[in-house]
Amino acid sequence: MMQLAVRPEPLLNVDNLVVEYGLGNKTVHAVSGVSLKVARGETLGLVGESGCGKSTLGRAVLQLRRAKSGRVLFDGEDLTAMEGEALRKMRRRVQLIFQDPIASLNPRRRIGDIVAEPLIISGIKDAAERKRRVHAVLSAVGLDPDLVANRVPHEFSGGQCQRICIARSLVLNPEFIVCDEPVSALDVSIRAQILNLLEEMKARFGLTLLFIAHDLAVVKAVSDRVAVMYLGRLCEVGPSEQLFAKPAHPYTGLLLQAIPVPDPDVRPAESVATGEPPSPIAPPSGCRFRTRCPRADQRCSAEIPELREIAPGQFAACHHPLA
Amino acid sequence: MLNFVARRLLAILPVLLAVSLLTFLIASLLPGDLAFVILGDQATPENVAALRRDLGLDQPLWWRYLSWLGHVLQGDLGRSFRTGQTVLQAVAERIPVSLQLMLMAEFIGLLIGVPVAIACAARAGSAFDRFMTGSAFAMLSMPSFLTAILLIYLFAVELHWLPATGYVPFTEEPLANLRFFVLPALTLALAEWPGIMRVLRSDMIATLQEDYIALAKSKGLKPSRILFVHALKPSSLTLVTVTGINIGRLLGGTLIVESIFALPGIGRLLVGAIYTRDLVILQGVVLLVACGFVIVNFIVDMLYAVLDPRIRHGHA
Amino acid sequence: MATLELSIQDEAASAPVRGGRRLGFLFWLASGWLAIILALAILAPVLPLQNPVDMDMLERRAAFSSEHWLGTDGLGRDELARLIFGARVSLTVGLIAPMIGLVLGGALGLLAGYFRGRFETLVVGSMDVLLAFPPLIFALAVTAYLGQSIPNLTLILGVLGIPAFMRVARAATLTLARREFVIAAEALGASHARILLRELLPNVILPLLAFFLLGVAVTIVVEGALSFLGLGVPPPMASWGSMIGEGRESLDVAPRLAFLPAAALFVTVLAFNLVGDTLRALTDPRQGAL
Amino acid sequence: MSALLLTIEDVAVELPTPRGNLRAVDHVDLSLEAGRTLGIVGESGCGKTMLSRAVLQLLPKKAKLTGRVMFDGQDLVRLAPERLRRLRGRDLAVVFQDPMTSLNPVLTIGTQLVETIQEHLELDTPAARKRSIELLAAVGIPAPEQRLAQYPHQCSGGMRQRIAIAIALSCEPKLLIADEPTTALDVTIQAQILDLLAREQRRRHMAMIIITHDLGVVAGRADEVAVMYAGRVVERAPTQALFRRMHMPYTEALLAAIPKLETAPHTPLPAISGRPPDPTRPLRGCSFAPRCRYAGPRCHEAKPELKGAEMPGHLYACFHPIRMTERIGA
Repeated sequence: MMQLAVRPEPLLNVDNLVVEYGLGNKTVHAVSGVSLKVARGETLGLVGESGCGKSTLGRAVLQLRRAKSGRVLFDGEDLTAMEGEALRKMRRRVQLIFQDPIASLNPRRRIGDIVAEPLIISGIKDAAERKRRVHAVLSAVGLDPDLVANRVPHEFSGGQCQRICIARSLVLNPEFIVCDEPVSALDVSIRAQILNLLEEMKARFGLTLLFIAHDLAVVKAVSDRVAVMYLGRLCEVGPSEQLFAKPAHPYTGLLLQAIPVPDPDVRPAESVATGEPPSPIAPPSGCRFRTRCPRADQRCSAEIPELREIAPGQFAACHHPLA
Repeated sequence: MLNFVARRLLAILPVLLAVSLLTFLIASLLPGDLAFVILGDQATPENVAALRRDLGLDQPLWWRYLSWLGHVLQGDLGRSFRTGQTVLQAVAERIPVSLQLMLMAEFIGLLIGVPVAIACAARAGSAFDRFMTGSAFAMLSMPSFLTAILLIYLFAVELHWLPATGYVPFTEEPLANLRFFVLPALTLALAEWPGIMRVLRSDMIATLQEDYIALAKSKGLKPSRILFVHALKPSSLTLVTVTGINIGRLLGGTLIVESIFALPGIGRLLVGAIYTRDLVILQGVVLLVACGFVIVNFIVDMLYAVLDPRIRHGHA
Repeated sequence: MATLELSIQDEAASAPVRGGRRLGFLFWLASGWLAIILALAILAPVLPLQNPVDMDMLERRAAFSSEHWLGTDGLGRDELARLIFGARVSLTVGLIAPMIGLVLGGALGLLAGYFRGRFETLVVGSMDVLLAFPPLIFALAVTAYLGQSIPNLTLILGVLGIPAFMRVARAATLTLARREFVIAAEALGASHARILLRELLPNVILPLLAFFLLGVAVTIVVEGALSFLGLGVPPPMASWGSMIGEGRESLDVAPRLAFLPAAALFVTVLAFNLVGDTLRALTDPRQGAL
Repeated sequence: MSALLLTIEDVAVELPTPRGNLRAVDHVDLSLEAGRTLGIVGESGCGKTMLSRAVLQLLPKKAKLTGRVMFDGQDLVRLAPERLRRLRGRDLAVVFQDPMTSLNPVLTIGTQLVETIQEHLELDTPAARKRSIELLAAVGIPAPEQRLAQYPHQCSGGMRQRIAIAIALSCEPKLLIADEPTTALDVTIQAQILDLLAREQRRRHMAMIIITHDLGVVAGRADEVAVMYAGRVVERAPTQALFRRMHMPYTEALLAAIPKLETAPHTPLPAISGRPPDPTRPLRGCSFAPRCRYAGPRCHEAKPELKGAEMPGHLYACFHPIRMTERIGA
C-alpha cells in the first residue's frame, strides 16, 4: 500500500474552513474549522453520521455553499476568493456526484442531452464532437449509448441513473470529484457495481476523489486515507488500514463497534454507544464528542483538542486517545 | 409563541401600508376629476378650481396621500359628498348584513363540505365518492350569479316559497330576516362547498396514506378514532387556509349576491358608489375590505400555529 | 471478476411506463366542446348569422322559429347571433387575460423561487398586497375609472391573475431548485440564465399551462360577473354575462333568455376546468411516481 | 418444540399497476414459534415489506391477497374486522422503518401511548399514564414524564423510534414485527435500537420478525433467517446454518457484495451483475437465473421449489446449490 500522506503540493487544500447558515433565527454550525489535504490521485474518505456536516463540507469545497471563513485551495488557486466567470471555468475541473441519482437528472431531458450539457456549457460547439464524447463516456460507465441516449431518466433504475450521473461528471475529464454518498440510496447488489465502477473510472481517468459516506466499510473499500467527522469537526484522519485497525479517537472506535457484522459467531457487543449527537445549533464546548465519550473529563469541556499526529500519518483530535 | 405572533404582526404592517397606498392611487390616478364629478352640470372653470382647492386636489400627490393617511389613522375615512354620511357610518350601517350573509354562507358551506369530504376520503374511489367529486367539480364551474338566478327561478318564481329580494333587520323580525337570507346564503354556500370538500378530501386521502395512520391501524384503534382524531386534524390545515381565504374573498364577493337579492350590505354600497362615482365611499370601503382581508389572513396564520405544533415550535 | 453490465437489453424490454395514462371520455368530450365554441367564435363574422345588435321591436322575446333559431331577446335581437358573438367576447377576454398572468406571473414566480432572498420577499409581498383586494371590487373600481372596454377589461383581469400564476410558478420552482439536478447544473458552471431556461423552465411550464386553463375558466366567470352587473363589456355588445343580466329581468316570462347563455357559460367553464384539471393531474409529480 | 405462533401458508400478494399486475409476494410459506426471532432479508422490491403488511392486514386496498396467515390459531386473512382490530396492537404489534413519519405529528406522545393502552386494556387515564411513563423509561427515554406532553417533532430520530417501540410494547404483544427498524437511523443509534429490541424481546418472551436489507442486522440477532428475492423465499435456515453453509447462489452473492472492514482498500467487490427482474413480467424459470453465475439451461426453464438440505430446517430453492468448496470470499 502506497503511503500518500503529505506531499508538498496537494491537489486540494482545505484550510480552517467554517460554514454556518441560518435556520429561522438560529445559526447552524455545520462545519467549524476543518483542514484537509487531498493529494493528486488519492481517494480521501470522509465518514460521519447524518448532520455531522460532511455533505456541507463537500459542497463548500465546490463553492456551492459559501464558507464563512477559511480557504479552499485547488491546485494552488483559492476557490473561496473566486467569483463569476473564473469560478465557472474552475468548475469544469471539479465535479460532484450525489446521493439520489434519480433526482440528479432532469426528468424532462434526454440522457444524451444531460450528458452533453457539460460540453455545451464549456463551449464545445461541434455537435459531432459532443456526440462522440458522450458515446465514449456512456460506454465507459457500462451503458450502451445507442440504447440510452434518447431515453428519459424515469426509464432507468437507480443504479443505472447513478452510472449516467458518473458519465456526466466524467465527460469533461475533470481532475477531482466529490462523491456525496454515491451508493447510500442503492441496494447491496447494485452498490458493489457502482463502487467497482468508481474505482475503475478513477484509474482510467486519473481522478482524485473526496468520497463522502456514512458507511465505514464502504469508505474503506475505496479510500487511501479516511477522515472521521463529528458535529462539524474532524476527529481523526489517517491511512485507511491503519485507522480501522487502530483507531485513536474514541468516536472512531465507537463507530467501528456499532457496525453490524454479517457473521452469527460475532455476538453483537451490548452497545457502548450512549446518548445521541447534540444539535449543531448549540454544539458543546471544548471537544464536541465529550457528551457521549466515556473518557471525557474536565479538560475536554474546557479545551478544544487540536489534530495531532498519534502515529505516522495518523492524526487525532483528542485529549485522551485510545492506546 | 408570543415571539411568533409579534413577528407575524410586524410582517403585515408593510402590507397594510402598501394596501393603503394602492387604494389611494387607484382612486387618485385614474381619469375623471373628482371636482368635475361632484359639480356635474355646474362645472365652470372657477367652480372647479375652487372646489379643487377645497378638496386639496391642487396639492402634490404625495402630500395628498400623507394627509389622507393621517386622517385614516385617526379613524377619519372621509364623508360621502352624495349622502353626507361618513364612510364609517355607511360601513357600520351595512356591515351586519354582509357579516350575517358571510357567516351563514360559510357555515352552510362547511356543513355540506366537511362531512361529504370525510365520507368521500374514507371510501375513496367508491361510487359515492365519484358522484360527490363529480358534483363538486360541476359546482365549481357554476358562477354564483348563475346559481342565484337558478335559485330565484326555482324557489321564488316557480314555487313561490321564498322571497327573491328584500331585507328586514334580524332584530325586528328574526324569522322574516332569515327567510330573506336563505337564498343568498345558499347561493354563496353552493359556491363554497366544492372548494372546501375538494381540499379536505384530497388532504385526507393523502393523510390516510401516511405511515402514522398505518401505525394507528396496527395499534388496533377504532376506525372512527383513526378518521376523526388521527387523520382529520393534520388534514385540516389547508382547510383552515381555504376557509380563511374564503371569508376574505366573501368580504368582497358578497357584492354580486347582494346586488341580485337587493340586500343592503357592503357589496351594494360599493356597487352603488361605483355607479354614482362616489369616490370617497369607494376609497374608504376598498381600504377597509382590503385591510379586513389582511387581518383575516393573519388570524388564519395564528390558527395554523394552534393546529400544527411544528409551526408553533418553529420547525416548519 | 466481471463488474460491468454492458447490456441493458432487459431494460429495452421493460419499455415505457407512459402508455397507461388514459385521459378519459369526459376529457375528449370537453375538448370537443371547446373546439366547437372556439371555431364558432372565430368564424362568427363569416357565418350566416343575423346582426347581433339589430333590434326588431316587433319581435321581442320571439319563440324559436326558422328565422330566429333560438328566438329573440327583450329588444328583439337574434339570440343565436348574440350567443355566438358573446362567445367571442368571453373567449377573447378569457384567453388573453390569463396570458398576461401566465407570462408575468410565471416569470416572477420562476425568478423569485430561484433567486430567493430580498427579491422573493419583494415579489411575494407585492402579490400579497394585490391579493388583499377582492378581485371583483378591484376590477369594478378600475373599470369604473378606466372606462368600459374590452382591452381595459382584459388588462385588469390579466393583472389580477398575476399573483395566482406567480404562486404556482414559485412553488414549483422552490421544490425543483432544491433538487440535485439543479445543483448539478450549478456545479457544472452553468449560468443562471441557462439553469432557469434549460433546467427549471421545462419543468415549471407544464403545471403553469395546466393552471392556465383553470385561469381561463376563472376569467370567463369574472368577466361574466362584471358584464352581468353591467360593468363589463359596453352595451350593446353581447357577452354571456350581460345576456344573463338582461335575461334576469324576464325570468318569469321568458326564462330561456337567462338560461341559454347561462348554459353556454356553465358548459364552457366546466370544459375548461375539466381539461385543465386532467392536465394538472398528469403533471402532478405525486401522481407521476408510480 | 413449542407451538407455532404464526404460520404463513402459501401467501401471495398481487398489486394492480398501470403496467400490469405486480406479483409482490409469490407464494410464501413461513412459520415462527413463540418467543423466537425470524429475520427476513432482501433488497428493495423483493416483497419483504408487502409480506409484513400481509401479516398485519395493512395491504393497499387494491392489493389481492391469497393464502392463509394463521396467528395464534386464527386466520387473519378471514378474520372479521372488529376481531382483527382487537388483536392488532394487543397481540400483534409493529415498528415501522421511518420514525419521522410513523408518529402522528399533531398528537402528543402521551396521547399516542395512552390511546393504545386504553383501547386494549381496562385502565383509567391515570393508570394508563403511569404505564406510559414506565414504558418510556423501559425503552431508555430520559425524563419520561415530561416527554408525554411533547410532540414527535421535539424528539430526535432515535428517540422517536424508542417511542414507537414503547407503543408497540404497550400491551405486551405476542409478536412484534419490526420493519427495517433501524434503516433510517445512524449507525451508533442503530446499535442502540437493535439492542433495545433484543433486550425487550428476551424480557417479555415475545416473538419477533425483523425485516431488513442488511445481513449484518440479522446475523447476531435472529434465530432463523429467510432470504427473499423477487417475491419468493429463496433460502431459509437457522441463522448459524445459513451463514456457515449457504446453498442459494443469491444469498452467497448478497453476502459477498457487502464491503467488509477486513478487506484491504481498493479490492474489487464481487458484485452481482444486472438487476432484479421486473415484477410485472414474471420469468418462467428461476428469477435469479439471469444474474446467477451457476445458472444452467434448466434454471431458465423451470422454477425451483423450496426443498430441504441435509441440515434439518434448512430449505433452499435452487437447481445448482453451492458446495462449500466453491464459495467465493470464504
